[in-house]
Amino acid sequence: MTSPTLYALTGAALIGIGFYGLIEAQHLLRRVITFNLIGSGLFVFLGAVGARNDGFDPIPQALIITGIVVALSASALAVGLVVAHSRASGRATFPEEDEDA
Amino acid sequence: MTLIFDAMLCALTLGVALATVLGCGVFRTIVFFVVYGLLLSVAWVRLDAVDVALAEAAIGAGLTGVLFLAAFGKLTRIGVEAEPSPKRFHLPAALGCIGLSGAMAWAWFALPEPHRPTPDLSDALPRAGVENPVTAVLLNFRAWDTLLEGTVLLAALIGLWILTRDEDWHHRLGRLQHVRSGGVMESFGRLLPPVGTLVGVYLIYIGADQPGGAFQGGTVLAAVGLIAALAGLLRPPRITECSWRMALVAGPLVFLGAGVAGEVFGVGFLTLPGSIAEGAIFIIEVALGLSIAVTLALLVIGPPEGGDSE
Amino acid sequence: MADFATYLFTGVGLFFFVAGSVGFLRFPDVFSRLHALTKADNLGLGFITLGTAFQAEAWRDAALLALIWGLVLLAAGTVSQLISRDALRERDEK
Amino acid sequence: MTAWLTLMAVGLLVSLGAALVRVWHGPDRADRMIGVQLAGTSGVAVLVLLAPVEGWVALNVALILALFAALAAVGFVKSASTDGGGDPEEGEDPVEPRPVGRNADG
Repeated sequence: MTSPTLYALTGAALIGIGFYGLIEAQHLLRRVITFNLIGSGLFVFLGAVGARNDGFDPIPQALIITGIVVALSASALAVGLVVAHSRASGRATFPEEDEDA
Repeated sequence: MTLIFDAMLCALTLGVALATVLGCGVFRTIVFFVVYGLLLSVAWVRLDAVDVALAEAAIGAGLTGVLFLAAFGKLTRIGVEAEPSPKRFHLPAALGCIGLSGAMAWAWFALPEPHRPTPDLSDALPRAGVENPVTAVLLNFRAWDTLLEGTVLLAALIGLWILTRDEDWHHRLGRLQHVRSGGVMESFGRLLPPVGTLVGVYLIYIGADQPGGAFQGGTVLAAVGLIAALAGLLRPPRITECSWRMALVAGPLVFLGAGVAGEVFGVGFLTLPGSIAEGAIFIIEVALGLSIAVTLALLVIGPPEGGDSE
Repeated sequence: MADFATYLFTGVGLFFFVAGSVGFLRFPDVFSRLHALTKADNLGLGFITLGTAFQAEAWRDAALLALIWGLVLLAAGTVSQLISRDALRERDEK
Repeated sequence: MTAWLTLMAVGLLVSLGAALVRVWHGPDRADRMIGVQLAGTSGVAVLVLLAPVEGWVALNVALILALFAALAAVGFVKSASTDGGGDPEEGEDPVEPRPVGRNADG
């Protein structure tokens, strides 16, 4: 077991955790956050691929840096939509879930 | 010993991620997500990716926290009811997600052995004009990606501004920030930005040779600007202000200009010949760093909200 | 000699961090927890930066360590003041 | 030396992990924010300890974490203030009763 393997497995587990959170989430802010968890799990996996065999691969790193910044901008847009939705409807969940409950 | 450290860090990261997902209450989720970002920036250093760690430190530990906490505050002021009900544990969903993780783990062991650094890349690096291979990839070899990425940021900001209510359009972005004059928050807002600006500019400057560059420095500058804005010392602009709009598009515009120049001089669109690559990359980095900083700061500040109309 | 100083100071630093965490877990109310944490951790970080500075190869790194500690002190002072004010107000409103 | 510094870093992570139990239990929001502060300080300390092992460039990451150690907490007190843009130190701020939803979740 080497360190990159450890981080790759962590990344894989983070993706699973994030997906579970996304499926379970009802509050919209929680959805945005769990979606970010999936994304960063993928970044960790990709970063571990770049670090295999004591290597230093700049291409995954460059992709991850742009990915992190884009993830932040997408989250900001999503959060803006959540706030606008809540302002219009008075709730931070989608209507179909309220019918379920 | 380092393996024990890695194992501990991974275990802690997974524990915090689980707490983010399973904890009741959105506030607890946000707090654990900020802690998660902090741990991740340590993990990037261990994965030999200092460039990524620099960006993650400014974004994960700073900007996302402010973004989600501010949104949480807005939702509670709107009067949104608390998160519905403690959730039941869904076994099928959990099993499916475990299967997904298992598939990813299998993919890791099934991946072919890499040849590193790839022969093409090690041939090309001396012609890139910069010492830092990550900067070389970002601004020279894969310049297309980076140019489009700058455009995506701009698109996200425009999308966010579209959500503005009509009556707020001519107000300043975000909420009106006010602090006690001479208070702790104001002093903090005066002390930190000079140091932070220095660090951000330094990161952009050294990006050619060492870990750093437009993205890393830009995120640092964005967080610095956010601190100054929260302390009420830097008033956010209005959407209609022309100079700020220029700052938003400066990076993509300069980048595009360099790309067109490459086409005109017959080396191909977005191709930087080795002789001028160093200077061109530096100019692009400065412009792009500025644009990233302004765009990210304005994205976190959010659309204009007028006074206290809620 | 320099190695010995590193062993000593980083060890002391870790002790303060552990003490801060124990206080954070065990103290009865939010204000004493805040106190345990900001005091103990910043002292701990001070010792750790001091211990690591003995390994520094250049003055630049030692100066950077001092700057890092100073920034964390500034942040901790600000945050403890703001959070305790907020907690006070929250308590008054209950 | 490398082994010792790494051991110290492991100790810091254990200490942080124990403190996160308090963040899980709360009970106040302030407790959770103090936990974020603790995680920030611990992260800086871990990176400082790793600097001689991983290369001194890790200090740049520690520097950025130190710069923004207070940012989340400042954002928190801002969003917890009455109008979302205030400062808990403003004594003369007119305190209005807050919407009910606020204390129900956290």
